[in-house]
Amino acid sequence: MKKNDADQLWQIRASMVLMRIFEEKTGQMYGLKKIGGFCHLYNGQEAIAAGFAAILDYSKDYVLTGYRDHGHALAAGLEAKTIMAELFGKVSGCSRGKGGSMHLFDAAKHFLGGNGIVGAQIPVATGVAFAQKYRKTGGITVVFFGDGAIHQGAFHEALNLARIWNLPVIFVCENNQWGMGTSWKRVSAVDDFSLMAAAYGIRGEPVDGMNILKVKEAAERAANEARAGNPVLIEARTYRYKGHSMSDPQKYRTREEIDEYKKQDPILILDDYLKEQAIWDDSKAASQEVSATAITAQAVEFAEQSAAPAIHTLYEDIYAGEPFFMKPCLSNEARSD
Amino acid sequence: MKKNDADQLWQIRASMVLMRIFEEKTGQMYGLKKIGGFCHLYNGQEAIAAGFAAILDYSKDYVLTGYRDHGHALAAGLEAKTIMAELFGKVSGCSRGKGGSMHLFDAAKHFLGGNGIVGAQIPVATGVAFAQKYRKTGGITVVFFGDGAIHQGAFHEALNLARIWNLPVIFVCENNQWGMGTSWKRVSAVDDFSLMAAAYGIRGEPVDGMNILKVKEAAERAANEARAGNPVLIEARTYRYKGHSMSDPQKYRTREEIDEYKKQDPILILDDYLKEQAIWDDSKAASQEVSATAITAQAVEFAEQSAAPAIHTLYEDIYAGEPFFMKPCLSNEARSD
Amino acid sequence: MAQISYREALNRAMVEEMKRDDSVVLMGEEVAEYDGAYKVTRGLLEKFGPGRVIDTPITELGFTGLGVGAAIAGLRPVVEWMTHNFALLALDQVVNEAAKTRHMSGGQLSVPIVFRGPNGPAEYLSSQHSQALASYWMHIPGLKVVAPAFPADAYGLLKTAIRDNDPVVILESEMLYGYKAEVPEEEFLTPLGKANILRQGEDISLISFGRPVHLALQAAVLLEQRGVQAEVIDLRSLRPLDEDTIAQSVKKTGRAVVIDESWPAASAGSYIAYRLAAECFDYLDAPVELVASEDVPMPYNHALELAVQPSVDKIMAAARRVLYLEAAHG
Amino acid sequence: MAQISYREALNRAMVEEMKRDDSVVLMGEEVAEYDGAYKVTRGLLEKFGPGRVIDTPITELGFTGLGVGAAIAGLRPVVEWMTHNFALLALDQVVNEAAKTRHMSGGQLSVPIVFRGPNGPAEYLSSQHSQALASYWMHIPGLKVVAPAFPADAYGLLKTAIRDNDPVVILESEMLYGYKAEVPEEEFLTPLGKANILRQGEDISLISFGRPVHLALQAAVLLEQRGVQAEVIDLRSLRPLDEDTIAQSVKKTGRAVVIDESWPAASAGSYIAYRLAAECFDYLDAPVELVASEDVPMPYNHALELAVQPSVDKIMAAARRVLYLEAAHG
Ligand SMILES: Cc1ncc(C[n+]2csc(CCOP(=O)(O)OP(=O)(O)O)c2C)c(N)n1
Ligand SMILES: Cc1ncc(C[n+]2csc(CCOP(=O)(O)OP(=O)(O)O)c2C)c(N)n1
Ligand SMILES: [Mg+2]
Ligand SMILES: [Mg+2]
Repeated sequence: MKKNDADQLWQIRASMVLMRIFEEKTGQMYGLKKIGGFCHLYNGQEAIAAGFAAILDYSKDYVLTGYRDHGHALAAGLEAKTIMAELFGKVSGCSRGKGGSMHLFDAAKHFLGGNGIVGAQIPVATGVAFAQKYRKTGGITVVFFGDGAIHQGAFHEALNLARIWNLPVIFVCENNQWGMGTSWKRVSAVDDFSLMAAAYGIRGEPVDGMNILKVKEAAERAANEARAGNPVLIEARTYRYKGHSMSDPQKYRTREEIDEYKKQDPILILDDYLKEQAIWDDSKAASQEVSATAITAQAVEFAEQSAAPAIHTLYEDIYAGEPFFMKPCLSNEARSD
Repeated sequence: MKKNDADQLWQIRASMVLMRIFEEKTGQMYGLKKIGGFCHLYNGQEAIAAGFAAILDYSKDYVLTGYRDHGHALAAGLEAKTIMAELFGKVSGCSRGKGGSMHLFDAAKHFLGGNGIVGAQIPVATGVAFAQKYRKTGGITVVFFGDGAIHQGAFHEALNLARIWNLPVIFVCENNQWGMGTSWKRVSAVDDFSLMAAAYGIRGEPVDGMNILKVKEAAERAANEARAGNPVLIEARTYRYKGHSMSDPQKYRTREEIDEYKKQDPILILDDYLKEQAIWDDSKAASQEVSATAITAQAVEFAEQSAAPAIHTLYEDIYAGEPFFMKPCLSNEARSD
Repeated sequence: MAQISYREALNRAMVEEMKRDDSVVLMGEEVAEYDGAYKVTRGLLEKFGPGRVIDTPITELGFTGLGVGAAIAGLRPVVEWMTHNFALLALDQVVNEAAKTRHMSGGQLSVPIVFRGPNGPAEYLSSQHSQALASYWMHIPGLKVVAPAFPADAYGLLKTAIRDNDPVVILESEMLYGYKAEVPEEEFLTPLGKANILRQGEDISLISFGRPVHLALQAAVLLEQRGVQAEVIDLRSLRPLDEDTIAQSVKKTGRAVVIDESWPAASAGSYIAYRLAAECFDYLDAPVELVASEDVPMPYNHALELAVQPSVDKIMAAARRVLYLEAAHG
Repeated sequence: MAQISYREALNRAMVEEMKRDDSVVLMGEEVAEYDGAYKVTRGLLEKFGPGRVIDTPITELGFTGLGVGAAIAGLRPVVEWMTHNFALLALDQVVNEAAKTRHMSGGQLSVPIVFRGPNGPAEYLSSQHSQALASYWMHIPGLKVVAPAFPADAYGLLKTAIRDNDPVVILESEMLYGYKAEVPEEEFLTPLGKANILRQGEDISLISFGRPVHLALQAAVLLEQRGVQAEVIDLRSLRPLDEDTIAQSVKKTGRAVVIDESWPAASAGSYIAYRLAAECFDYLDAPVELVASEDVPMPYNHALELAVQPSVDKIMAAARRVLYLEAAHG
């Protein structure tokens, strides 16, 4: 293996380890009530975000996803501390404490967010790709969504639009096999989502979403096609280790099922591959864990110490110019606190 | 050919002839401003409504369609006069003058309407089929929609639901090749809509919608499957002779194109077949035309002479029980006229 | 009388109605095997089986429309929207099909369907998940719209809604699901369109529906401490609206505060305030005040999201204004 | 000054803005090859080509969302809804994406998009095609909403909307497309949020937006014949709302009629009437009257559909009530 390739794999590993450790910490912080509301962890699915991030050119490419967005935000290069601060609802958060877990954003990093409406990001992402094509930027847009989202009309309408206008977009269904407490098989008429691509004359490809190498290959293929104006649908089969959100008692599945999937953990699979390729390095691996733990700890520290947004900021970020409010509204006290 | 079969074909012919003559008259009445608003004629597509009507059991089966609904209403057995009266906005109309051209209804005849929102009837029809299955009536529901409607999310969501719950419903796309001024090919990623069925694990079948015999066969096959809980998607390829609605200048297509299709006119095709089978009868054919013309003339007469709805009826048919109105509302004068 | 939660009250209503009438079916996301995202439908699958308690895919437009069709064909579906926020995707089927089918068919068809689920803000959910959408439903002729604030009303209104032959939208509140209060053990129905005077008073009328009713009650206690007798009215129903009850109250008190957690413009609350201003014109001693949510999308940060919503403080401030009391007194 | 139609004015605005800024693109059903269902986009395809003037499939949710994404990525899409009725299918993308993206992203992203198309009743279209939906848009923070009644405003507001960095919803009227009036030949912009006093008067304020403005003007003529001087105000913009202008007028006249072709409950009109009742409390000589559509789905029959809508007669009746004139005088 070339040195460059090996380095890249180690980088990918670092990124996946950071996602994993960041999410574990997020879970703890939720338990401590530092974080509230719906909080959807990415554990188990790391290979998908990491695999695509590895092949994207963030100078011109864009990423959008749903509410399970911490891993994708990290993969896009958002700093752990601005994410954690957002989860804490702090003004230093990547969305100024306005968005929270489901709405991480970083325009500069071309990460166009989290989205709370299942499937809604799909047409939006298709529009971003429309602008890329219109401007001939050479960029592509990748949009992630779940197995639950694939039945939404928004998905179907968007795929048709992407094909008839030849837009540079990759639709990635992260099939983690559960939409909340519903097994994907119970609500789906087909058992291979990549088949749906045929209804729109686009190529569909199933890929093992636990295997970073396979994800990366599929992502590369898809990106090449998308750059040429051929949208692609990828179904990445994966598994989520945690509950749907923090409040999910998970009665719908067994511990054994989860443990079975953990045997094909995406980090383990990559580690095995690195070993096979004889580029494994115990101390390097350990230092990745240490570093991710430190980054996460610093993120918590940063989030803790950041200021809460001033109350008057609730009147900000709504309009581009002079804001206005339909009356009645809070007395002026709040605006000048 | 058996006498019964021959009789049925002649009946079908009568029904198609009535649709054709009724629509010609409707066009005239529109020109005379007896009818207003959007008015979508069915000329050219008669074989589809007639073919399905021929095989349905209206004691338990249901039909729903879009706004191009005159032909379907006639096929379901609504009297020409109640339809014409509805087009005239009269209280004797099948929807009491409330619905107009796009909203013909006859609950007793199991014709659940016309619908003005492109694609909206598809989930509704799927729900009717749900009730049929729930009540084990043995009935099926047939829902018609255009080539333009097939891209709507409502279509896709409904097909998935129909399959996962095994509902007795037939989805019939009347591909008349134009959605208003848009050629179906320009807005569709595939050139055979029946392919879309595969995304929902249901059977899709393309059929020549100009040929009543082929439509009827396909309808029979589909009905058998639907009665067994297997939804089916039929793409019936057809052509509309008239403008999209009465106000369409039709600059998007040539006279030649229309004339070309008229050579495969559904009534002509049936006539040829009757001749081939040696059951053609000149005088019988002529008398069908005469009878349809008479029925249509009577319908116009009936519509002309029917009363307009009293103004106070605008406050009726909104709620089942005691009506109520959010104020302000028209002074009580109107209610008691 | 047993104390049961708002959630249990809704559940009891569905159990009773499903037992009573086999045309009642329940469908929505996670309503069956998961017992409901907010556990309102707990145990129903077990009691009534998968033919009547049905998990849907995440396709709000599709399953809402399917429910409408099933209702037209004679069933009485109860469609649960996981939250009203997601019902925006299904709006066309409610506004253009459920509400208009009777009318378009000249009175031939009925659409006896119930749409229900939590509406309005919960906590820490940001702007897509914290919207109070009562106004969208109240606007539409052909619908009926109710918003229970108490377990007994949740029970009685849902039962009535299920038996009603028209489409009824029920606005619940996630924040109330755990709220417990007495509900009579014998069966009863609560009529749609009747407001409830929760507290009599001569000095000022506090009028609300859904969750903010509880804020109004708290404000009434504070006002009483200042010697002001507030009449608190829980509308319970928005469409029909019980104008008689509220107009009578305001004609008596001469002062009114309407509290609605919706945004202010083109809202349920502003309509009610307008109607009172018009009907009680000769009786009002001060303008009708409206306490609404701030006219902003809901932020995630908790202090901010609380500042956006109606609060006891805001109601008190409004009450002071209509009573012409100095802020210093409060 | 040339007399041009409302339709031509919209067309001219788009032509100028598309020439000026190549980030402006137009998309919608039938906007290109068919020249628009109502011919508002006539000739644009020819002028700007299929890359910028784009026919969409009939997928309101999909192409509206696509427009939002294109706006986030830097274009300035003008999305034509064939009518606002069909926008109900796209509502989620407007309310949850276009209106909230700036907010959810903490101010990082802009959504400079225009949604436009005819709103409100035309003729003989029955209930699914004859809805006045201004209230749904006015309700939502994050949107701007305008409703031109005249060609010059249609031109000036659309141009401003296209240059605005926020999502703007434009309510046009099919019934006005053919209406001609003078529009200055030199380019101009009309600010969003400024009402227009069309006629000065001391006795009563008639306040409206969109098509019923023309009814208000006719009523003013009839009132003048009876010696009553009506001030007629065309709001032009609903969000922002120019409260100053209307409150000032009503403080002067002491009497107001608001005319809105929407249904009455939770509506634009009832909100405006409420705001006037509150702001002008000490100045009003009579309750603020609201002339709205009847609270019913629109029937097909023409006499019925006319009876449902605001009319000069209804405005006159309302004016007589606020002026305490006997009906016999009218
Ligand atoms: C339109 C809409 N409907 C319902 C919900 C509630 N909801 C949030 S996540 C979810 C399950 C989605 O499952 P899937 O798409 O598989 O994504 P995953 O959570 O597995 O990543 C549901 C039903 C929502 N947020 N938006
Ligand atoms: C949701 C919606 N969008 C747009 C329209 C306007 N519209 C009416 S018919 C039509 C074309 C539909 O074409 P198709 O489905 O092929 O049916 P056809 O008219 O050919 O029978 C359009 C765009 C509508 N009625 N509903
Ligand atoms: Mg999933
Ligand atoms: Mg067609």
